[in-house]
Amino acid sequence: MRLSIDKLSKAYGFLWALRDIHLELQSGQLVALLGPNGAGKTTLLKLFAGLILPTAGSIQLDGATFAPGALDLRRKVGLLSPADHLYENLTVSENLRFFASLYRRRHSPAALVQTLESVNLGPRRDDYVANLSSGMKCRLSIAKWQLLQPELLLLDEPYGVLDGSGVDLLEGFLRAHCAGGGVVIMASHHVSRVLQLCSHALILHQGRLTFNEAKQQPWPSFDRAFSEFLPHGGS
Amino acid sequence: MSLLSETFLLLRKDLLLELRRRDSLLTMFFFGTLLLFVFHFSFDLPPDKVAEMTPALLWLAFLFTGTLGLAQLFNAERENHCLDALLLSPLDRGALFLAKTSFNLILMVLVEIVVIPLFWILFNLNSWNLLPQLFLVTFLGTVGFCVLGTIMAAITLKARARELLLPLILFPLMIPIILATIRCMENVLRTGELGDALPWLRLLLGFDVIFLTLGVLIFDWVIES
Amino acid sequence: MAQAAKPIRKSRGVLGALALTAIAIGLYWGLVIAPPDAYQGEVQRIMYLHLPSILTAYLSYFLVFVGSGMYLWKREKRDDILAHSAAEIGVLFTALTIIAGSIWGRPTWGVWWTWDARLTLTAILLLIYTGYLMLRSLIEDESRAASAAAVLGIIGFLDIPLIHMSVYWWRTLHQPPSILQPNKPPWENVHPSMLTALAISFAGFLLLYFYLLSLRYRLGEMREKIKARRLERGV
Amino acid sequence: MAKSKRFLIGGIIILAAISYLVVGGMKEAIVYFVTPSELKAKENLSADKFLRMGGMVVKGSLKKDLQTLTYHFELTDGTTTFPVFFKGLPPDLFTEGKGAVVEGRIGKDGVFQATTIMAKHAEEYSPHADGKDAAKSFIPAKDTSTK
Repeated sequence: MRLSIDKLSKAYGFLWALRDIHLELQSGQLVALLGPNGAGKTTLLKLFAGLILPTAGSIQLDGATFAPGALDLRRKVGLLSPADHLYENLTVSENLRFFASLYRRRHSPAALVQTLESVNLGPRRDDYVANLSSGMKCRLSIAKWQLLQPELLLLDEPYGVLDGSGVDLLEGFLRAHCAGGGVVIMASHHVSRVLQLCSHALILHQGRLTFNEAKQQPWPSFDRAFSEFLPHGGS
Repeated sequence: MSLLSETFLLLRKDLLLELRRRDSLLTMFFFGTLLLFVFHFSFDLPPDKVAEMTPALLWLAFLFTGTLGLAQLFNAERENHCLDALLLSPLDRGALFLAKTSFNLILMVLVEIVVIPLFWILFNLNSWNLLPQLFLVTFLGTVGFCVLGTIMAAITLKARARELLLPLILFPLMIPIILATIRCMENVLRTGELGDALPWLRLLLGFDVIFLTLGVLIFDWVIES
Repeated sequence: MAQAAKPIRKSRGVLGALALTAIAIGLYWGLVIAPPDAYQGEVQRIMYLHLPSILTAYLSYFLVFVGSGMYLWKREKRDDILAHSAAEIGVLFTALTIIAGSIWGRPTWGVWWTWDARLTLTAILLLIYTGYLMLRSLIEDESRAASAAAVLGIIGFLDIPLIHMSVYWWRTLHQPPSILQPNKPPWENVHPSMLTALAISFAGFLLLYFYLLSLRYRLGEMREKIKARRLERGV
Repeated sequence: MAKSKRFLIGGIIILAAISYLVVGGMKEAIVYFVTPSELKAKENLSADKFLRMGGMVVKGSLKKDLQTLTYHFELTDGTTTFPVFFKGLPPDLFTEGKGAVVEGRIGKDGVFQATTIMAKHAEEYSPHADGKDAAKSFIPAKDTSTK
């Protein structure tokens, strides 16, 4: 798995959401994507997921780019958006089964139940998603991507809705994912949590990538870069 | 083959959701019936005139109810950004087109199965024996409507005032279907068989095939930005 | 850049001057030199406006089709600008055709409008491409508007032969084509002096069309440039 | 299925459908109006069916009453003539020996009761009246091809 981003820019109308981003990521990296609101984090994740096309520049996954018809590439990328991308009027297990068939992942009913058990949704498997709390929807999303096994997993602010055990669950899943050769990019505002987890950090500021380094202990350059947009410094 | 299996998967999902909510089907059915009453009160037709105007009136009702269905076609995908979830997946976009087309087709056919006999009852028509042929012609016309309608519903998905815009761009393109279906129905009602209207039937078939194929080919560009 | 723009602007000026001259000569020939029609009298002179304008509109819709196809294929902004420009001017010329034809129809046929095949077809063309322009203006996201419009531009153009066929079977009062008849050269239909007036007038309309198109295209280009400039200054 | 293969197959289907329509469509064109012969040939004419009939106004057949604005005339396609009645204002170009299309229904007396008259002119334009005959466009193409 190799993600190469070159001169990536995205404009909405008269505004640059992202400008001139260069980035190389490899298997096993767990990347924290940090930055204030409006820095372009979600736009960047959507670009990586191939949901929107860049205004300029390119994104390559193992040498391939998103284009109409590039369906095999889509199998390799997952976007976990905590409360989104689930059908409200399908039950928990129907949602899972639907997406598993969509990605043509073979699964036994037992495996499905087991996955649901592992995120503590076993007893709720016949409830409509509409009746789940947002934390439970997030757990279901985790179960979904556990089942679909993308190589590149993108997460958009997953911490906000999860409780303590949910966070442990998520982090366990992400660590396992990277250990298995996958890449994780996670956008979050929970800086201290993410910093503990990640192996690599990116800071986006006003659409530009201002920081891109592997984690060190201690990390003065990160503290400097981070304090630039947050006067009160790394919390 | 994956095209068909994915189509079936999506269609089953849409039907399941419709079965649970029944939004589209109920509104379409009531609207179609309502139109029959509106026709009755606005035209005040004598019985002999009704037979002459049947094809136009029926097709008008189907056109409006069908547009109502098209406006709600992507509702399931709108909640929770589920369209993004589908676009994110390796789903064949042609399958999405086929599934949505057949979903709207099923809804419209269900409405037609109720509305056509109701029309016969309400307007006291006695040519019940012609209904099977009428259904066949109506079905071909409905296929054309759903095919083109699904493409247009998809391109207006992110537009402002899309419910208004959809018929504005769809109806002019639908002219061949409207004319051909009405001519075929007229002929069936008058002579009991297609006879003279055979070229129209051919046009109907040709239209269906051309735009169905085209839809599968270009839906990639239709649905992605 | 200013140096490159100058010769283009100059040749556009020449094009405009040529168009004006040709239209003036065409008008003079059509209104003064060409004889009145034996059957219809002076009214027939509207032909010199009516016929060139519909032929120009057809050309314009063909260009919309070409531009749309190219845009979907290559994703080049200029193809989209071409399609958009051609659609706007095509609508203008179609409206002109209908108005002129209507004025011609009242004294000759006895009706301003009848649901004849060619009249209906022309009206439908006007509706389709007005819808095209509305679609463009009602979608906020520019690249989305461009691809949606391109799809409509292609489907609309492919639908025209079918609409043509169906309204033709439905009814026709309009005379068969005078100029574009497969088995009969135009000079057998139209008196030579009239044909000359028609030809000059048509040439004038074509020149005018390309003049307008290049102006409208330039407008689209400038809009893009302004956008690019504002983007440059933005971040 | 590979993308290019799909486009190939799709293209072939579309082309086949179009050519099927073009070949089939040419054979049986349905027209805006019927000719007097076609009208006479139809046996079971329902009296209240809305029709359009086109033909030449027979020379000498036009009787008009400008007081009541009623017109009686006959339309011909060269072989058959059909009587027409009209009440109202016809277009300027409506005269004897020229083409016209009438809209209306056939009355019980076998006379075409026109509600609208439209003058039809040929696709030919010339300052001379010679050899120019609007009737040409009413006669089926195979008849004129022999000239």
